[in-house]
Amino acid sequence: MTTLDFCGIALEHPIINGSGTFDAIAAHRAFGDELLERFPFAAFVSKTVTLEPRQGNPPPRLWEVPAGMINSIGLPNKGLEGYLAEDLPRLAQLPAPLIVNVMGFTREQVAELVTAFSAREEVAALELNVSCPNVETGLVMGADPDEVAALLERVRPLTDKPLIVKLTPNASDVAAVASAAQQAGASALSLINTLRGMALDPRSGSPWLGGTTGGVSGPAVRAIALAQVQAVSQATNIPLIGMGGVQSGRDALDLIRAGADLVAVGTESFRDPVAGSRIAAELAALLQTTEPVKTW
Amino acid sequence: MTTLDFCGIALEHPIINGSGTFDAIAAHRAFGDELLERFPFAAFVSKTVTLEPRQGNPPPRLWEVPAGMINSIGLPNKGLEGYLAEDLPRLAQLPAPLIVNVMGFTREQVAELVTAFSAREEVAALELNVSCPNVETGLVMGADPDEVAALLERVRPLTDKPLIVKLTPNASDVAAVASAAQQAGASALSLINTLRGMALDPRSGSPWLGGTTGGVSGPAVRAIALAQVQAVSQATNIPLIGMGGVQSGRDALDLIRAGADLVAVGTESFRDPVAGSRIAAELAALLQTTEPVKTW
Amino acid sequence: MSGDRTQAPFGRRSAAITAHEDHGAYVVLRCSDPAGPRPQAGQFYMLSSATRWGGGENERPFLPRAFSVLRAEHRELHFLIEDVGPGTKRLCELRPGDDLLLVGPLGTGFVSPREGRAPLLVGGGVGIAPLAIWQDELGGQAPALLGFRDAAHAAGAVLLAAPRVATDDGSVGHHGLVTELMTERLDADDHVEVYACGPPAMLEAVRELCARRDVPAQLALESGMACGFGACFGCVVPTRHGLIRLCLEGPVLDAAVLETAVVAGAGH
Amino acid sequence: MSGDRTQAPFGRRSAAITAHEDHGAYVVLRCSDPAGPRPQAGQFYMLSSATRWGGGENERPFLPRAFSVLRAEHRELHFLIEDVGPGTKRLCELRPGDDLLLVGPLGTGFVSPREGRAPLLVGGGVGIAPLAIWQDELGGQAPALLGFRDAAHAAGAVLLAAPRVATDDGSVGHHGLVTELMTERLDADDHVEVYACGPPAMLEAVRELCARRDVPAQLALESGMACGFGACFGCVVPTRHGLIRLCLEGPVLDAAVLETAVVAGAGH
Ligand SMILES: Cc1cc2nc3c(=O)[nH]c(=O)nc-3n(C[C@H](O)[C@H](O)[C@H](O)COP(=O)(O)OP(=O)(O)OC[C@H]3O[C@@H](n4cnc5c(N)ncnc54)[C@H](O)[C@@H]3O)c2cc1C
Ligand SMILES: Cc1cc2nc3c(=O)[nH]c(=O)nc-3n(C[C@H](O)[C@H](O)[C@H](O)COP(=O)(O)OP(=O)(O)OC[C@H]3O[C@@H](n4cnc5c(N)ncnc54)[C@H](O)[C@@H]3O)c2cc1C
Ligand SMILES: Cc1cc2nc3c(=O)[nH]c(=O)nc-3n(C[C@H](O)[C@H](O)[C@H](O)COP(=O)(O)O)c2cc1C
Ligand SMILES: Cc1cc2nc3c(=O)[nH]c(=O)nc-3n(C[C@H](O)[C@H](O)[C@H](O)COP(=O)(O)O)c2cc1C
Ligand code: FES
Ligand code: FES
Repeated sequence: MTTLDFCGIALEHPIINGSGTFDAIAAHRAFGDELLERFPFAAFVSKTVTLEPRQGNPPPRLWEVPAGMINSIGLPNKGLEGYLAEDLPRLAQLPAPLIVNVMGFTREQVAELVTAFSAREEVAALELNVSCPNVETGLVMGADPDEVAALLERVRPLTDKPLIVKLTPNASDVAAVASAAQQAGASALSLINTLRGMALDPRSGSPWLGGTTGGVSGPAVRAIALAQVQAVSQATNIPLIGMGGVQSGRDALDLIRAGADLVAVGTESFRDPVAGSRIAAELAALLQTTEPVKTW
Repeated sequence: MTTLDFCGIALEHPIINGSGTFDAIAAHRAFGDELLERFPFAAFVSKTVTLEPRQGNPPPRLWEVPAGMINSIGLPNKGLEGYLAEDLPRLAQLPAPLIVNVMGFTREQVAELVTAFSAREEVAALELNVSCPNVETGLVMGADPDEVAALLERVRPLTDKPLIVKLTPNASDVAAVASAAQQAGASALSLINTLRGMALDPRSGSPWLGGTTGGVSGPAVRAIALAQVQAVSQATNIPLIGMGGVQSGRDALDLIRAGADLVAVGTESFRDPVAGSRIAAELAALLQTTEPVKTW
Repeated sequence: MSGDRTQAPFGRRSAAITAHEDHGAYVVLRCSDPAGPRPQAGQFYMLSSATRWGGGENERPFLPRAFSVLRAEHRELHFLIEDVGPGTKRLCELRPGDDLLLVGPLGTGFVSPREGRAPLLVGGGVGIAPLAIWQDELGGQAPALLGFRDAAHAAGAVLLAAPRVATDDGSVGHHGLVTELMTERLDADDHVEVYACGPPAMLEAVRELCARRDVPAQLALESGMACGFGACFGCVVPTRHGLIRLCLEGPVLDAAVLETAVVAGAGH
Repeated sequence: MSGDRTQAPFGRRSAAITAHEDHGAYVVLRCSDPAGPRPQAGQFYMLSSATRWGGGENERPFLPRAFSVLRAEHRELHFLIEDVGPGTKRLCELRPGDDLLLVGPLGTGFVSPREGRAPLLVGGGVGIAPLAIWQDELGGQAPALLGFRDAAHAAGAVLLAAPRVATDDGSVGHHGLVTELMTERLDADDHVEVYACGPPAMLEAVRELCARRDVPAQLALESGMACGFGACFGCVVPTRHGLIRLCLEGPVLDAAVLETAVVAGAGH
């Protein structure tokens, strides 16, 4: 079986999961060892870990929209310590390299997280979720080129592991942020995260979601993801992980043609837990008959 | 019949069209006088006018996406002179007040357009399309608070007519842009314009659209529009025109509950030319049974 | 609950509809599931139709929908469905010859009554579904108290053995709430363990009644779900131990862990 | 073209399907349209199905689709449809009892031949549709040359009177291109005016042939459309006078205004 190389990590195919859209530990409880025997992703990206434990947003957390959904999950997680103690040992057993997604509300918090995971050989790479405000500057870390550069300057020296920066689509100029991230030492970039959206309770007229607003994902955002991946691909030359509304090998091929090296599947796994495998197979079939090269 | 007041303009109901999504002159050719007898909009917003005539983008200009579409029309129009000579006299005959949407690639161009239309009593209000780059600064006028403020400082003194600023959704902080626009003298704000998106030709893999990228509209963007209208409503206190994926009175009510005073219908008119009237009627029925007030 | 869950085959499988039965306001769909395990009473499946899932009211449904298993016999699964929106509407249209897509069985099931206690089943509306299979597993004798809105809904009562029925409008059985029937029962003999499923307000009334009388209860809750297998963190409900994912730790919960059975966003 | 267009009632109306006929690779749908005017040959309608428009492949169709009128008799409209994607697929599923939603008639129609010229109809594939109604209006005698891929498609030829057929695979009629039949005709007598509709490559061949021989031609073109009534500016095609909206200035264009009949993004 041929493998591909992503930042020095050998992968069996180009399909991984989007952070926060597949919990391998929970799925193991639901599906048993069949999950491990037929693991759908070439690498596993864990849900965002923060320094302190978080409960996440109050329910309701979900709303269905035309061709997609909004979530206001609010990044519930056990915090760094809980993750290291309970989750990491189990995730290390998965038949796929582990990418840990982390988020901090200050640069120092991110630095602490990066340092902690840098020491763990179970971790193949780190993904930085920069879709939250830096509480010290008030700016969303991933929406501003200077913010993202300052963050990377702080954390890049702390680890030799690949640092993937997960860009937010809610930015005026995603390509400028991407290019700043590359210059400041990002190993790779992933995009898109969810788009800010809202829903109202049809009965009361007040916000449906416990978090008031949430993030839109699914096919509804696919064309937006494709445009952003293409723009970032033109502005950078480090590896890209494309995602946003991928449901088929055709959608994955589009992202690859737009410049992605890997493709992540998020919302589609909710509809079909083995979507990752299906999409990888469909993509492989398409790649046998099509040139994935950018033709413009 | 009760009327409502929007910036001093009396309107029969709160439903208008989105700029560039209804050509009353063309529709008159297709549908005859019935169009005028049953005009679907309380005010008519004309397609963006630029100083010079524009051909627009080469075809193909359309692509269908899940629950929506992408267009790369590219703002074809006759230019200021052509519009004044050919279109304005005809649009002045419509049974609804006329709002002229204008765009310039420099502040001076916008100033020239505003001055020209300010002199025409057929024009009830002006809408500024700021979703394009200022060629002098390289920044998208509507994505940056300082840009939009500088634009309004230049053009606000040139007219007593209401100036509506049409915000772009492709911005890191739409509320900040909105608030800058209000402070610099905008009479009202409208949002959202289309989101940047792309499609690839399934056969060749190269961009489908003649303009390479285009703008996503329709139900797919509705939840994003709602979130942006709510954010802008909280940051400002001038009238708002909400739009983005509206297909029903329920969708219009949601935008009103989120803070919109008027609601514009765009893509849905392509599916149903009288969508405006239908939505106005559905909204009126809902408003009889529901409080449109914000409940949070 | 605490019992070992029956695990689902990994993936989404297609299941041919074998029967569509109307029961007043409800539809019973049967499908053949030769590849799936026998589910536990109280477990659920994520369902969608193989075709035309999407394109309904407002372009929905998009996500699959959660349904308790009503019965599982002869390698067939039965589901009880009430048309309340685009997803259930589409499922109610299915007929033999159509295919379901399903993932499951998922979540936890009911567990046997504690030592010395007899089971008492209390259901409201479409919430009677998991009680039917549970009554079967308990030997078919467990008393069932079922509450419905009206006669059209009370038609679903035939799905359980020897039920006592209450309707809001008095058209069938007791005129009033099912919890009134339950109080009567508990007054007569409260050495029972209650198994309840129904709308949030009913479940909350059951929870409170049981708590007040120190009667153990297992409640099958609902909440909005996207995935059903713990992936999205969307289905959380508040418990005394914080928010838990209902699809993973539930849907059957021991009433003792709940401060309330009312879940924001659940129910119609 | 230059003729006064027949205007559409303002709005989208519902039209009951009265017949669904299979003609090889094509479907003819008939619907009753008591409220609509009699369309001109060459005009088109924007069609969608009243239910389940959406939710197909990739969650499409979303926008209505454009179809030339095939025939209009007894307050019924006929359309000829080839299943090439999610929208046409859904329309081909419709049966009597289902409803279409339609807007139209839209665009411009064919106009009578210039003084001293006899009409010659040249169609390719599903492009034969507007030629059928035009042949009727011309009195049923106008010669028709029709090209198809294979026998399954050539089954559509029965929709015109006395056609000469060419197929790419030679299974029916002349083995070759319809433009070969056309050249033969013009060689015999070129005092004709050509009315053509078909795939871009065929139209372009017709345009070139006619231009070379100074034969006037009216071409019914296609391009991707969102609205059909001039609202979106999406359907433009290049002409000698710049880009024009095909739904408004066409779909029938005088070949003289075209440098090419190949429109980017049109055809399959
Ligand atoms: C474990 C479990 C078991 C269940 N068992 C059964 C069963 O056996 N039989 C049965 O009939 N039902 C059962 N349900 C409920 C069933 O899943 C819902 O009725 C179904 O999901 C409704 O989908 P819908 O598309 O028909 O309606 P929806 O439109 O999704 O509406 C259902 C409710 O969701 C909310 N809602 C409305 N619009 C939206 C939107 N856009 N996005 C998100 N939420 C919205 C509202 O509260 C509405 O009342 C069960 C639920 C769970 C969690
Ligand atoms: C004036 C006019 C008259 C016509 N008359 C007839 C007629 O009488 N009979 C008939 O059968 N057809 C007719 N057509 C063509 C018909 O409108 C198209 O076949 C139809 O729109 C295809 O829709 P679909 O959903 O089935 O296929 P689509 O998937 O929309 O595919 C059709 C073509 O559109 C492009 N495409 C693919 N995906 C997309 C996408 N996501 N968004 C946009 N474009 C895409 C490709 O080029 C593809 O080959 C006419 C067209 C016009 C403009
Ligand atoms: C329910 C849900 C939870 C998510 N949680 C996270 C998260 O914890 N961290 C993160 O970086 N992205 C998170 N995402 C974003 C996804 O990883 C992905 O970027 C996005 O959903 C777009 O892909 P999709 O359309 O395929 O879902 C979440 C998305 C969803 C739908
Ligand atoms: C085909 C098309 C053309 C448009 N042209 C313009 C335009 O010329 N000027 C402008 O300000 N907005 C233009 N818009 C944006 C719409 O006015 C509206 O902001 C957007 O489509 C969102 O609304 P909708 O989802 O209801 O279509 C256009 C949109 C579409 C779909
Ligand atoms: S439904 Fe997704 S975690 Fe429970
Ligand atoms: S299809 Fe919209 S302008 Fe022609």
